[in-house]
Amino acid sequence: MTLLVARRLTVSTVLGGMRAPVIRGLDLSLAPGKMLGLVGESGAGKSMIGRAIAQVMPAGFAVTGGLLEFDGRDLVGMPAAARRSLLGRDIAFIPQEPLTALNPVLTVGAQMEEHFSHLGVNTRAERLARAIAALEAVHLRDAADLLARYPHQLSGGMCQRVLIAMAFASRPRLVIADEPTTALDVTIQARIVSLMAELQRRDGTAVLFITHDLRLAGRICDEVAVLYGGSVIEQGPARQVLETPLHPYTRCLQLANPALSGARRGLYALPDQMPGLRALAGMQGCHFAPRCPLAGDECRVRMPDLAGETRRVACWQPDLTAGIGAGPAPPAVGVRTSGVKLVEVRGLGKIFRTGSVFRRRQTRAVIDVDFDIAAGEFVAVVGESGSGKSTLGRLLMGLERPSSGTIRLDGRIVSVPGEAARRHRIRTAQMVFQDPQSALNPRRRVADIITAALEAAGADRATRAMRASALLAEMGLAPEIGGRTPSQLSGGQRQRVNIARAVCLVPKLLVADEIVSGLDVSIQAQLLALLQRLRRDHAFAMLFISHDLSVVRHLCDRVLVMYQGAIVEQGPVEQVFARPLHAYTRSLLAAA
Amino acid sequence: MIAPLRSARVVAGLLIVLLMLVCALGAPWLASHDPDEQDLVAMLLPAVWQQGGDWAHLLGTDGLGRDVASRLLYGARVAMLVAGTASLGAAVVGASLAYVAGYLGGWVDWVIGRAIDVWMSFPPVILSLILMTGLGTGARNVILAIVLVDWTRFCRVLRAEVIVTAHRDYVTAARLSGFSHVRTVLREIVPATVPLLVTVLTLEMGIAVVVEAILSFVGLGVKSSQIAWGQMIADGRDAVYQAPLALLAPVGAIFLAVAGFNLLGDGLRRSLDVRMVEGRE
Amino acid sequence: MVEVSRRHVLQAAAIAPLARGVPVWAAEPDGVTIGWPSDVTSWDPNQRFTPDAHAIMKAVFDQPLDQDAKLKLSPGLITKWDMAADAKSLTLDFRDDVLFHDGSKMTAADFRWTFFERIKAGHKVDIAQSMRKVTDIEVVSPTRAIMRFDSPAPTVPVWLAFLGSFLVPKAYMEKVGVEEFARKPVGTGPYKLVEHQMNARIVLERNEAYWGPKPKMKRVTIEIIKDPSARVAAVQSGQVDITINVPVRELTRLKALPGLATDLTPVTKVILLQVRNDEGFADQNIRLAAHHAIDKKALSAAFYAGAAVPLAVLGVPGSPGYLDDYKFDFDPERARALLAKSGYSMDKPAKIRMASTNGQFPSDYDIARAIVQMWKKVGIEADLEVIEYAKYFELNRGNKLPETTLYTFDNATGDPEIYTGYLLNPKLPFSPWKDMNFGQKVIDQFNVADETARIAGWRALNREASEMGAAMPLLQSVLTVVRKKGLAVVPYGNGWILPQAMAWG
Amino acid sequence: MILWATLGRRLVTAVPILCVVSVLLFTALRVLPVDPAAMSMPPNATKEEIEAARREMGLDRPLPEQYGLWLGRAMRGDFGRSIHHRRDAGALVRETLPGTIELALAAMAVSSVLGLGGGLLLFGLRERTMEPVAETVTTLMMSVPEFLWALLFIFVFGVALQAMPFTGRLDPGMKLPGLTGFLVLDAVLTGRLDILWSALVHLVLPAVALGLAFAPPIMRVLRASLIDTYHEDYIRQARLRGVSEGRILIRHALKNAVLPTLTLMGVQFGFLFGGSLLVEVIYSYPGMGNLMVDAVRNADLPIIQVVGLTYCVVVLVINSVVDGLYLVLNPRLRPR
Repeated sequence: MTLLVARRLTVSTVLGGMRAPVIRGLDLSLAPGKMLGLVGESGAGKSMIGRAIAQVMPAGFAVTGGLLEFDGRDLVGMPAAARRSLLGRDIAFIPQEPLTALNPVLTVGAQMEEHFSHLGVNTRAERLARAIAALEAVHLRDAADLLARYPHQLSGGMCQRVLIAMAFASRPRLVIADEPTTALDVTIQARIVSLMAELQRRDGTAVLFITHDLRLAGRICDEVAVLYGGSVIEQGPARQVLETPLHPYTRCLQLANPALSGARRGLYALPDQMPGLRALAGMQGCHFAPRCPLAGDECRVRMPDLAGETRRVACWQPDLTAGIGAGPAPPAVGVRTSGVKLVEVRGLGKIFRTGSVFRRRQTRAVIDVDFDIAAGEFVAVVGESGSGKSTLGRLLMGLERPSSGTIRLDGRIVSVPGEAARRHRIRTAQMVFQDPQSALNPRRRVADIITAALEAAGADRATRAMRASALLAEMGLAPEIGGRTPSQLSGGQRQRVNIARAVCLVPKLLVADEIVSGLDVSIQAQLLALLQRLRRDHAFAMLFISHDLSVVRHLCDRVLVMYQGAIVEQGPVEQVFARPLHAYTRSLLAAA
Repeated sequence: MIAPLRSARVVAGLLIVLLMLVCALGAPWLASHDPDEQDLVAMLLPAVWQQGGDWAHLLGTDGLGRDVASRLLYGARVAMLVAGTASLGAAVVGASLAYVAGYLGGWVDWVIGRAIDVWMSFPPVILSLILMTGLGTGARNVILAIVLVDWTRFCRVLRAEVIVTAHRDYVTAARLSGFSHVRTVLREIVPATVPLLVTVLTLEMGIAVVVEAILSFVGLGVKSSQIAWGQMIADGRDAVYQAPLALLAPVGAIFLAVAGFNLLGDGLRRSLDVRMVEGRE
Repeated sequence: MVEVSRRHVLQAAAIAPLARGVPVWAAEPDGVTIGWPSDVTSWDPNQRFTPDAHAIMKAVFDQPLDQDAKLKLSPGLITKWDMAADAKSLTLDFRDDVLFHDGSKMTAADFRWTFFERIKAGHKVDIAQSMRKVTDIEVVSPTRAIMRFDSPAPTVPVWLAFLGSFLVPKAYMEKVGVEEFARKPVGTGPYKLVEHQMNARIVLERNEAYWGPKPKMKRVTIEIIKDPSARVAAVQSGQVDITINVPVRELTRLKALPGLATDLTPVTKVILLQVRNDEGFADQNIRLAAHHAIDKKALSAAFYAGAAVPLAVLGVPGSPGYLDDYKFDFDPERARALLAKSGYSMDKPAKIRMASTNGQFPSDYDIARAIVQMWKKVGIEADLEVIEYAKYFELNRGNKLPETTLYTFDNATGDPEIYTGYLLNPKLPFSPWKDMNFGQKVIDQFNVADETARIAGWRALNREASEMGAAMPLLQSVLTVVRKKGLAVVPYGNGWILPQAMAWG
Repeated sequence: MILWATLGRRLVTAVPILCVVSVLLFTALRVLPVDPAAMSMPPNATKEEIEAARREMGLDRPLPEQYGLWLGRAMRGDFGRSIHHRRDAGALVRETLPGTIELALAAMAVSSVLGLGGGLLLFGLRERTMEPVAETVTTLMMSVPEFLWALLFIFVFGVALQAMPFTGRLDPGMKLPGLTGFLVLDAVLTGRLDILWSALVHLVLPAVALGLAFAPPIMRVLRASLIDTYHEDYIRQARLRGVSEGRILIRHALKNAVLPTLTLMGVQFGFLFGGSLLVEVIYSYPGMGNLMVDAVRNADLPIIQVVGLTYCVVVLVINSVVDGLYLVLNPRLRPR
């Protein structure tokens, strides 16, 4: 018996006059009470499936073929009113961004009441009672008080709990959760996941769990389907897919993820990225073939079908998959550090003053921080959002003025105002920004962006052009990229440009703020490999700000753990991760 | 810069503005009469298509026997002069302050922000009336008054945009690349705000046409010897029954000019993908 | 299309008041609605000389002395006046049957209050200046008072009939204060003020206890409509029954409409250019050229339908000082020749400044602009500036008037002394002509006692003024009235439109 | 309560703004080449009398002292005497202000109804064939400022069709109840339906002319913010919960989209209040605008000063009210 069935489902849009499928011939089935993980990188079409079920699709997208049934009823051809009565009642959704998914001008109570009214609860008293019960079921305290509050008065985790409460309020038969934890802090992610699992078990609800995180899906789902280019390429019981992937792509994804425990190993960096819709539309053969390390001639000509019983895979030669090995061995940690102190931070503090004349407010973002970075050393700063780790990076770069303490860079105090200190600082240290969208001026050509430092120093055009092509080559970017503007680049390419600008004049220190977060695993693996190569070639040090402990473990020598503005623990990565001393470090590790 | 030309609005607006410019610049050649030439026996003549109309006076004559069509053409001169210079002046003052305030922030921003508050508490019509009372009539003073009143429009709109841009990481990156503050602003922030500036500038030109007409209408605009649409309206009002065109023609001219600038500004806003700016916002 | 709409206007005009859900605007048979061009700024009648509001003031208040149809002084509240031989005291007899609107009786004490005590109390009143010589007013009995002067003051009776001379009640004003009085005035006039909404409306109601002839209209509503075209629209649509000072060219059109009548009456007002004797007009050639360049006939034809008589000297035809045999020609050739003599030509024009009011009297601004054009054709370039009427005196006091100003002067008496004697007297605030050679002659002429010699003297001065370019009289002003056909108005030679002189016929 | 606190704070910030405005007004007007003392005297006043008047008016003292003097009197509600009207300037404003406010309120109502209605209509037309037409129409409407509307309305409804009165506030012959100065209110209070009708009829043309000029920006901002709002997650989430489209528009989208619109309306209504001046002049409407234009023409400094200041006060009040409304409608501004 199946609750949700998709047969040869195709969803398309029109691109440049041509029909371009986003989802092609998708086969899926979900049994009542089961949890199916839908895993894929961005562009795989995983969110579109959820949207197709509700028929709430972006303009220009439509189901153009195949079948989509819920409980034996056709979801696509169904009248809107009938579908509306299913939505929220039998089929519920948990969104990706909890903070924006609740209407900001309505109280939590108003929105929950509306929902219960939709569910047919007629008296206000009963609606309120049901709302309180639903909130209590997701372990929210002071539920009655919560009803009177507005979404902005709640934290992201609380909002997500409210949304989960609403989703499960009707005891729906199907819940579609689209990346429900991505926007949340690590420690909260774990709790939300376990809450969902709890409610799912309680109600026997079927859950379609859409995520980019193969490991997460493998841990909590009964079954996992891996998507690539709009179709399922592998499906099977979660543990099996995770442990012994049959499709080369799944295997590569698994190998691209750094491990948090066990032996440090190299990452498998898939080349390029998933082809865009237009490229896919014209492609013959296996969509993964261009990136597949094993692709043979047949792969490039004929598209394999999803075959098999419990383990299904769309590959011509799944038996070869296990042979794909890990990437090159990781560099030995700590070997290259020279012991020469490049950065010395003493008693550093930062207090932000906000508010009007009438209500002054102080936020202590960084409190009395001491640490050193040796030349050539990679030091990670970890902590949840708001822990002060970004502020620390900005202080180091002189983008914020310290409220107290000193920063010594390469032997010279730079935490003082003045042009001389600034010159010294930017000669010594450069920064790679988190969001390449914001970090790259959309009006400038890549070649200009990456040689801006030369331009500022007054270098001539020819020198800059030479440096630009050298940098592009070093970043693994094609020479013609230099003539493009950032909007014409992919996310991975942009981040390379972002890095190229920072290393243009080969600084001694790079400050990198969350530079791989939000990227797909395969791109992340590519960038980590790039950073390691650059380190080998230029021997610079790095302050690597990240919330992702596995990446930190993969890349860095030492780690600073920040909590509420203070460094609560610091030491060599392996040592701290293996034997955390501070309670907060332990909770971080437990959640990861 | 070609992209905007694909917008029908931009093309329509440009055509109208060009027409206005041709009228303004070519008035001495296009006009059939000296616009000041009075003919006290040929007053309030009807337009050519009306009964008793004459080809000599296309749109008839006004209460002093002056040729309405010729005055309309010459009126375009003041209108376009004021529209061009006043809005440029307001843009220069407003944008400079916006860049300074938005980029530097802190107390500079505070002072400029409060100045805007003070200005905004004055309805523009009232403020320009008071200014004109102090400055006296004349096209130069009209321009000055418009600059002094409307710099806030540029400053407010641009300041918000500058703040958004200044918070972009690429601006920080430019500083980290070693650029000075001035070069950073010129290199990274100014280009980002040019589309908005151009859009507001275009819309402001329409506003300047209206303000000039309003001031001339109440007699506090250009000197009485200058020919302006607002004055034509004031004159035409006295004879609205005998020669409605003497009133309707300048009304139509103002509308057309403003519509031209608005269409252009609106089209630019869309094709340059500038955030919403409303005509009088 | 416009032609169609115009025809439509005419048709609609006839039926508009009857058709549609528009409020009915027709007046009651014993009431009248007047469209008036200016507002009463203050109901304290002594406060300011306001020619515009004089007629309205005359409805609410009475003057001690009046003028008859021939503009001679006649009894008003004063029945008899007797100037002492040395002109240092004036004995006045008052009526004993006059009641103020609040029911109190008017006595000589009120006269003393108005013309003496108010001034001494420091009230800001314009009559303080005309009563400057008064040292005291002795109240002999309730109906008799004696004015005493510090020096001979033969003109005081004239001032008692002049602007601003209205009797106000002592008791009431002392009780409520000046501010309150200015809002709720009490007079002795044929009408009481019922309501005044600033810049909008004045409502008067008949004073049933009036001592004089009882007015026909029970209720008078004065709509303040400053804009001439709006006044035209108002009378055309029936919102008002009568209005004045509409552009003359509208009269022809309005006359043709059913139910409307128009009057175009020459009045004692002159339209002239006041000139300076210095700066750009220091040269007599330029002044005379400017005068010769003005085609007064054309101005009259264009703006007053030819009804305004072109003037050669300061005065109106029929007034004693007017010279019927003297002409001042419109002669552009001569103007050019005069300018050439002083070295000016079309290419090298003489530059002067000019001021004009806009809307003070019909077509004033148009006339000014027409004159500027006429001058341009002979080689005089005038920079025209619009001023408010009130600014004229202030500018003149500071000697800041431009070379020439378009001006009207109302001389309700018609006496030459009040034309030339005022307009060209350097000691009075009216004249920008400050040259004492001519000025002294004017001042001396005031002292000529013999009537024949006096008139002859003024006539000579009138001629001299025109010949030397000290005055440029242009036109005799006309009063334009548009009224409903059934409404009769008694015409006054000085242009007053008095509510008490209106009746439905 | 938070609302009152915000309004209170607005008022506290308004005080320095008004001070600066009054200083600016004062100095700007003192630069004028007119002599208020001379203007306040009759034509035949002597130089000595004028000098005395100047001393009495304090015009012989240094400018800061004059300002202090003026401010001290203004605090006590004495704004000097009008030179032209010879009356208390404050009283003149008190008499004319209600008329202007009545006109402005009516125009704001027109502008809001047209703006919000038009915005909804435009939004309803989105991605339809009519959309470009409708948008062009709004652009063209934006090109007609209030004084052109006013002239056109007089021409069409007053002169050509003779359907509407276009001078003053009431029919001739009607007696003003004179309680508050707000004619409509006074008529209702005194139960005079005829006056109420007349006042409303007289209000139509000026209010529509004024309101129409400020409606198109409101339309466009509402449309744009509705479109933005429909891209928000919570709208999709509401759809995913099965909320009907009508309910989504009214309960979810409009409540959010009205916020940016409200901000614009605050600014717009400030401008609208200033725009009433021209409309008053054109319709001979007895209000502060006519008082101001008269004062400007006569260089009546006390009036210009107090009227200018009053315009500022009203704009600040409008802004405060809009801020308050914004606060009521936008819970995000309340503290956590």
